[in-house]
Amino acid sequence: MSDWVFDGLLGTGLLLLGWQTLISRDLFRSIIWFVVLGLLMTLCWVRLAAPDVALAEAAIGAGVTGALLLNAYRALLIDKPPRHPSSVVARHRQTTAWAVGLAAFSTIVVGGISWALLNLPQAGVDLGTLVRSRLAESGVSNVVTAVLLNFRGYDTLLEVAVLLLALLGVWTVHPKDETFSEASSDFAQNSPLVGALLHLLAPLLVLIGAYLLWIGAYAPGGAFQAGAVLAAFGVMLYLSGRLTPTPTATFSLKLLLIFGPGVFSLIALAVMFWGGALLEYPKDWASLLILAVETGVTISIAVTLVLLVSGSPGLKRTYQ
Amino acid sequence: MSADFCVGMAGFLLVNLLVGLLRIYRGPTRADRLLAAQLFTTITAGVLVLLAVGENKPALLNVALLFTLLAALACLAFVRLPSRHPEDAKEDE
Amino acid sequence: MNEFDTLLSVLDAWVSKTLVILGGVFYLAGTVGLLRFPDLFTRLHALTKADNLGLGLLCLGLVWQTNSLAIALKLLLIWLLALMASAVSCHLIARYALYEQKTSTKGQS
Amino acid sequence: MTQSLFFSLTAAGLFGIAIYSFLVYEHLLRKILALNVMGNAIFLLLIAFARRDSTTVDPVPHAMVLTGIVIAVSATAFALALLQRLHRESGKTRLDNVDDESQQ
Repeated sequence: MSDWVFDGLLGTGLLLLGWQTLISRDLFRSIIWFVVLGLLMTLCWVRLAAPDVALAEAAIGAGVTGALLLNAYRALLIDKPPRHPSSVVARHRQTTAWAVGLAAFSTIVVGGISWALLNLPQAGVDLGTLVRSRLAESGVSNVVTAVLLNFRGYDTLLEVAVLLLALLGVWTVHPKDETFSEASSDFAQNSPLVGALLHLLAPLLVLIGAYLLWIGAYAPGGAFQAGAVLAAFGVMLYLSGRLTPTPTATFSLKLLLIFGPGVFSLIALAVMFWGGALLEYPKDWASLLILAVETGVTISIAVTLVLLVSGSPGLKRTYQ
Repeated sequence: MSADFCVGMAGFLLVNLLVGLLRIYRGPTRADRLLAAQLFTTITAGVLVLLAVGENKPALLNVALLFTLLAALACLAFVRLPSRHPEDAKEDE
Repeated sequence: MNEFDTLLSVLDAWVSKTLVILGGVFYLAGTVGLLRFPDLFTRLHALTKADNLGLGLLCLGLVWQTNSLAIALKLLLIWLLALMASAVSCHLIARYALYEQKTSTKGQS
Repeated sequence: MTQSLFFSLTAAGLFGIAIYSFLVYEHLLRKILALNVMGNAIFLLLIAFARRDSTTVDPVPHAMVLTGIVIAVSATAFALALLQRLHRESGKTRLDNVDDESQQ
């Protein structure tokens, strides 16, 4: 009974927040609604027995995405102070006739999807059972990690590459001038409390990142979650002015960026010498190789995400 | 403690969150809206803790831990916004 | 002896239930505060005091129930971190709002 | 109705809202937000599917969504960088020929 009440509230809340995110009056409100939507999404993952996803959403949805959006909003505000607020209020929309038509279209889309969902045939292939029956061969006992890094390792390898590609894209288009050296907020930079908080959080976050990486083998956790946690800390350092953007990347930073994809591809190719196919880990070595790949990927994901938020080629430590 | 009790309490906290959304709707200032969002992080952490114990899934405690660890992040991003812009004056009715 | 044990376990369950419900009451107080207080600075109380006490009582109630030291420590850590995070957030929001107020009154006069 | 079906239908509703506002609003940041909500709806659908059989959970969609979340955040970062560059170069936040300043 209480399960149903909880799920019902959650579903209603999702729709309400989705609606408010997309139609509210100015963009700041939209962003705040979106951040709260992320909180409810995390609860959904929990209810649907997906703790791995919940961990990633907690770190990325609540941490990195919010910072990204607020940063972009800030850039729109200060970049060229708008003479009238349209560039941040922004409710320009198509004419009413169009809007009505599009609303009808969206209703049809929702109706179609719902109809399909209600008349869904039984699944033809049961991948879950397949994964569980071969779990012993994967080298880890957490099914999600087994899928990510062993059975579908190819996807993950390409995903890490996509992440790097996105960063290259950001580097190419991000406005290249004074924004890089411009100071962050005085509030966060001068506040003694922020410094104290960061000092306390630093060891804890590194510890929890390593912990999530390690338990990924047998419990919810893994490279993405660990990388996201470390990235969130980097973003905090950047937002409070402890890390400042630089116009060029140092060699060691570039090394960190390609460390994950590099280790991953090297291992993927190296196993071919043992007679396997690409990414086919030898059974006895599987758990060790997966841990090595995960460590590399964690480091690269963390650094890449921080740079995606700052948008700059490099970051340097500034001492207070 | 029974699972039903824990999920029920979690539902009660969720109602608190949903009612509190009214503050984001009303504002009036941007700081009010952010404040409400911050409050919801604490509520979500409470819900997660209850579900972790109620459904006996210790992994959820890690999720709650992440939320509390990163709670200050949105605030740090917020205080970087320029403090006053034309729209704000219009908005603060 | 046996009866004493059952009595204790019943008492245990009641203590932790009471703590959790009390936590819920403080959460409710936080929400009421968020909605009913007249301005931002009073609403900060809801963030830093009521809800954190709610979370603290909740964690305490659940610690009472668990046998695992790891879980108990994690619950306490969650509460401590929530306290620190909300203290810092509150401080930042208040400073930002004060600054905003000062600049806007200067602009008007 | 099962829990899985309930969340699938919620996801369908969320998707509908997102596709409507994606098409209707012209501001690019709004479009980016709409895309993110749409992405969340699809993730929700996948995870709800993974629970169709309420006794077991299919880990493959979970792995897909995990990858998807990271890809979504990097794509969002790229889109936002494009938007900032557009705004810097032209002062515009929309993809049309009308100037932001001239039209209310």
